[in-house]
Amino acid sequence: MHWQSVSEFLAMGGRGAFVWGSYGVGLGLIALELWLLRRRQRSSLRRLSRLQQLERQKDRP
Amino acid sequence: MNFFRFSSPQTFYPLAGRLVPLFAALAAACAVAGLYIGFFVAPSDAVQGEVYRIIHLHVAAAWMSMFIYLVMAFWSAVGLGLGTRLSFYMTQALAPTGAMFCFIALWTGALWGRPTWGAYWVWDARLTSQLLLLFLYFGFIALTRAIDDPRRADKAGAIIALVGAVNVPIIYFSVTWWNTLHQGASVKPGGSSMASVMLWAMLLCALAAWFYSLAVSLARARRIILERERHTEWAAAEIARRGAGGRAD
Amino acid sequence: MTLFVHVLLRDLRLAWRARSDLLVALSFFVIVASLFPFGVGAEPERLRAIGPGVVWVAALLAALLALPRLFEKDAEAGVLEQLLLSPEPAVLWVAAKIVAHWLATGLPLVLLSPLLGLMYRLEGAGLGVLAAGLLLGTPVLSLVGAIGAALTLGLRGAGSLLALLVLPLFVPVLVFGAGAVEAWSAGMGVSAQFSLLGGGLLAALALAPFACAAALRLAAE
Amino acid sequence: MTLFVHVLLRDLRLAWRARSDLLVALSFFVIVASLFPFGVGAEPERLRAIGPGVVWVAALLAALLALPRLFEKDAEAGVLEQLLLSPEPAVLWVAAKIVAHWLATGLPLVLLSPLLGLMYRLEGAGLGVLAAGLLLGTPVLSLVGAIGAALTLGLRGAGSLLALLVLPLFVPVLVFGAGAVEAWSAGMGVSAQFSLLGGGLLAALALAPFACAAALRLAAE
Amino acid sequence: MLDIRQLACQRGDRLLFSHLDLTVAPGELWRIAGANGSGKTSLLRLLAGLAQPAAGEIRWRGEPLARQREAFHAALLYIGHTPALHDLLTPGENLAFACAASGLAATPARREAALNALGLARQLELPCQVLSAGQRRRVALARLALASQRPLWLLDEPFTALDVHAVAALAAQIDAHCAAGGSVIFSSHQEGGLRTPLRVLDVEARAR
Amino acid sequence: MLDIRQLACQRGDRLLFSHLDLTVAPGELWRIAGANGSGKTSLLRLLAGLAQPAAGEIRWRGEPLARQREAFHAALLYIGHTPALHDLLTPGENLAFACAASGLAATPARREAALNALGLARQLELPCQVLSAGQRRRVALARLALASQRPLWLLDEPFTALDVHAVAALAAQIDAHCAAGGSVIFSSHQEGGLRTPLRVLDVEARAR
Ligand code: HEM
Ligand SMILES: Nc1ncnc2c1ncn2[C@@H]1O[C@H](COP(=O)(O)OP(=O)(O)OP(=O)(O)O)[C@@H](O)[C@H]1O
Ligand SMILES: Nc1ncnc2c1ncn2[C@@H]1O[C@H](COP(=O)(O)OP(=O)(O)OP(=O)(O)O)[C@@H](O)[C@H]1O
Ligand SMILES: [Mg+2]
Ligand SMILES: [Mg+2]
Repeated sequence: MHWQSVSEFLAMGGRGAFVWGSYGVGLGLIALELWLLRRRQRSSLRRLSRLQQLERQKDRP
Repeated sequence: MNFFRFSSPQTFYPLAGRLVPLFAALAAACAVAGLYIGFFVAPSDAVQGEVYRIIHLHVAAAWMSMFIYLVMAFWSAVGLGLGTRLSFYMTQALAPTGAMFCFIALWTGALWGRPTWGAYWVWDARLTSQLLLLFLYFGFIALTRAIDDPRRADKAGAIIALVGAVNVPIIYFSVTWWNTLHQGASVKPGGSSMASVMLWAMLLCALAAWFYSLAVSLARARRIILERERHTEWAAAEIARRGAGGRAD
Repeated sequence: MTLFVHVLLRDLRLAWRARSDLLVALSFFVIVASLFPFGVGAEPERLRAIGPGVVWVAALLAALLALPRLFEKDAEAGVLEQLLLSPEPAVLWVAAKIVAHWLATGLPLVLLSPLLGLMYRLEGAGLGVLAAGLLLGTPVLSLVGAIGAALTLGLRGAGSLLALLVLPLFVPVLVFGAGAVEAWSAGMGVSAQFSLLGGGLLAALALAPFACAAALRLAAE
Repeated sequence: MTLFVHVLLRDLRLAWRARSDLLVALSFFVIVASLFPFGVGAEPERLRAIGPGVVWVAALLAALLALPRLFEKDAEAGVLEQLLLSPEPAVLWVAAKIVAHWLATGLPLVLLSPLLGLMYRLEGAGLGVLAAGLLLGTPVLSLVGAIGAALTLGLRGAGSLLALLVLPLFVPVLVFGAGAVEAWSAGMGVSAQFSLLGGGLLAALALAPFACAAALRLAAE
Repeated sequence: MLDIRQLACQRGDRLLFSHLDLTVAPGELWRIAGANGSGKTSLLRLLAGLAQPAAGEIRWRGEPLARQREAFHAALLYIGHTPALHDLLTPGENLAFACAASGLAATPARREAALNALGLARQLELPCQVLSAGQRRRVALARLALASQRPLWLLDEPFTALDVHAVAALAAQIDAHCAAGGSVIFSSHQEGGLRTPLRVLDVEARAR
Repeated sequence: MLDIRQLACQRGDRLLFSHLDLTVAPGELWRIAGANGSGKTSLLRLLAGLAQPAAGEIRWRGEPLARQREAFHAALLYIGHTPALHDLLTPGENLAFACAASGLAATPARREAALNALGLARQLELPCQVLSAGQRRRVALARLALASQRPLWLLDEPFTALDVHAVAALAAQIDAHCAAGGSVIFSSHQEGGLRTPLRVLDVEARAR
């Protein structure tokens, strides 16, 4: 193992802000994309099935 | 094998549904392995110290951002040439992910540049062309969102993706030339030869990004397909099935 | 072919009838270029260094500003529908509209540019290089810009969407155009830049009208 | 007073509904600012010198580009006529429209400016001075620009005529705004520039809505 | 209520009409007639105070218009040639805004009822951009149902683009307004199916 | 001549009509009827080839439209909702351009005669901007007089904004065209004073 301690790992040789700033924002964006994707998927499905029901109701009478 | 069979949304939809979890799992595995090697196995760099570890995310994102634009251009050409709707759906499903990777490449590059070059931003040719690529992505997304009629959005997006793709190499070469014309060899990314562990970590991360893009774009394409094909019988049945359960798998 | 001529003449006549516009677009060009000394200070050395770049950026923005009007009025009035229903091929009149647009908005910029070059202390043949570069470059801006104008026709916020779409594509023109003047100032040859600009112009001439016609067909749907 | 709120909310809702516009206007700001290095070359020293000027000019052009839309859609649709027939005084809703316009187009520029400053190698408090100057200056651009937008409403070539009318009026704002950053870089105080900008803002706030309302009344006739 | 004396209207070089006199009493229904281009729209804009006459005077309740702009506008409902809708807003939002602009107080429920009554129930969520010509016109006319308190209605070609049902409904609405003591002045090329006694003002006859 | 099979039209989420069949023979006069928003304008745009159908096919002289765009457009005259005029051009210039665009050959004298016949003699020198609604419409309709050779006319609400004389003149023109073997398809809310036997296509009946 390359690191002696957790704090050394976090410090990244004094450049922690840059390294973790990169990974934090990068992985954060990926998480955000996944969350948005899931939310869009849900809301889209809800909208589609509501529309479908509306159209069925119209066809019936 | 019949190419056109899979170009029909109806056959593509369930196939994509089966592929999404597979690619997602592969992406996660590659990412974990790559980051582990990158952070715990690879030694620190002789010149840059620890900060070089940004490279794994940076290069993976930079490669993906360029590759995705090419794929979008490819699907656009197919769509305009053969009139397959699915190609347009794929183009639109890819764009947000490409833009995101493009932004990540810029962001990580900027954060890397500060400790190594002493500035967040220099007007280097590669950096600049990456910035312009981000604008091309934004343009594509803004254009397709601004058009309400989906069929017009499809084709307009395809036209701008192709025009942009023709211009990407032109932009790249012109800014390279512009830059070297003025100030000779400026600071260039890379340069130090890489240890093979680092290379492994980098490749694994790039692979992770690749599988991630596949999974996300297929999932997005599935949603687009349902929205756009909802008047067809199979899609209506699918909506009824999933809508009734209230589950979005 | 007669449709080409008809459309060209009509658009030129319209440009002439709204000729205060022409004056105004030119003034925009001049004003943008003359704003810079206010922003960056007036040291002659600095001005000479940024001169060609500023003139080119001003030309590019002036071209951009004129673009949204290229098809807008016709589309709103329903003239575009009529043109699309014409028995003659669409590239014909699309090309005519682009040519007329360049004659009305691009050419005056070219003619006026030496004046601005003088303001930034460019000299002699340098002014010629600047104008020649613009003569090759501005048609490319009109041609590529027309695609953007057709794609954004009738959309909300079309003007700035258009800017977002086409400005990245204008960058190479800017680089070679401003680069030519700098190369000349540095005592180097300019044939490389000019042949690249010329090549770009030919390529844009061959492709842009088709892309533009396809985009217009979409916009009318 | 309720009309003020109604108009403000409606215009903000419209801006939100066309929010891709916002992204686009911001991109325009960024793109214009990043065009300059292509034109003038990438030497850090030169870039640092022209940085504040470029950011201010870009902000000014972005503000300018958004202006024609301020009353245009309303006038075309006949909404303006309806507002003029309102029993409440016209300055009220005119002010609301201007405030909404600034919130949607000016404020984002202010928030984004430090990023561009970074690209031009400005540092630390210099970025703050740049943003603060824009915070005082962009409302003046919106207020003064609104008069121009009202005066040119419905005229042919309104966009560039507008540019011609208001750009000279924007010059003082540009000079003080960019001047503040330069003064700060040179180690001098910035209070003189800021108090001038602030004074301009107060004067514009007091006068512009009235001028604008009068101009709109004329335009509708 | 509304008194017009020796009114003249000039557009460009051309004097459209002059020496036009008219007195509108409460409950009266006036149709402005005349061939295309004879000046109907121009006259309505003069009456609404959107343009200034070349000669003559318009008085509202005895006072000249110019001196009591706000009081007059609080008594007026003007619906022009174009429907005055913003393309990106839904019918409901457009109507809410139009009410606020003309100072009409109306609850959201009443506004929605007005739109539903005009057969726009299915279009409530759409941006007005995609509505058909007649549907856009209906959104503009929905204001009438909320403006029964306004003593004067000025309507420029209210029947265009409407289908037969909508024309009948609008005619009934105008009749009801007149019956309740309001005055309506409208321009139109057709007589329409109105039951209130119709007074016709022919601008063409006043042309020089 | 024109054959429509199982045509469907979709706008946004909404299927306006489907399974629409129609055959138009030479000399026939068709009126498209239907309430506001039922899809008349949308149908006419489909027939003109300006929009693509969601399903079904349109054939012109036995061939699908898409395969003979130019031949079809050379046989067609389409006049839409809006008059398609440029605000800064005079009526004469607008008409000349419209003729060039739709490939109609006409001498300047014939064009001027067409405008005069529509009562625009006094407006020949004005920019179209200042014309009244009806006058603008007339400039657009002037093309009909020059297009008697075109076998198919598609007219979207041709009678709106016209005064009674103009309506009568237009009806006579349509009758003459049908008598000479041309076909006319128009949308309208009124029956109009046409003498040719009128066939009515009700798009509303085809709605889902
Ligand atoms: C905002 C700033 C930056 C941007 C936009 C950027 C962009 C890119 C792009 C587009 C690539 C892929 C290009 C290719 O593979 O040919 C790349 C690769 C790379 N970048 Fe950056 N970069 C930035 C800053 C940096 C910095 C500061 C460093 C290190 C000092 C760096 C090191 C590298 C390395 C080592 C590679 C891999 C090169 C290779 O595989 O050939 N980058 N970058
Ligand atoms: N600048 C001008 N010079 C000459 N005549 C003008 C000018 N501006 C407008 N006109 C004329 O003024 C008249 C305007 O008429 P207006 O719009 O009031 O007619 P209208 O009765 O509403 O007609 P329509 O039935 O067609 O709606 C038109 O005849 C027009 O030609
Ligand atoms: N994006 C959309 N989503 C849902 N419905 C839409 C959309 N776009 C258009 N529509 C509907 O399509 C119809 C368009 O009708 P069209 O303009 O063809 O009507 P029309 O018969 O010509 O009516 P009018 O008599 O009013 O002119 C309208 O009902 C409109 O609401
Ligand atoms: Mg009128
Ligand atoms: Mg219609």
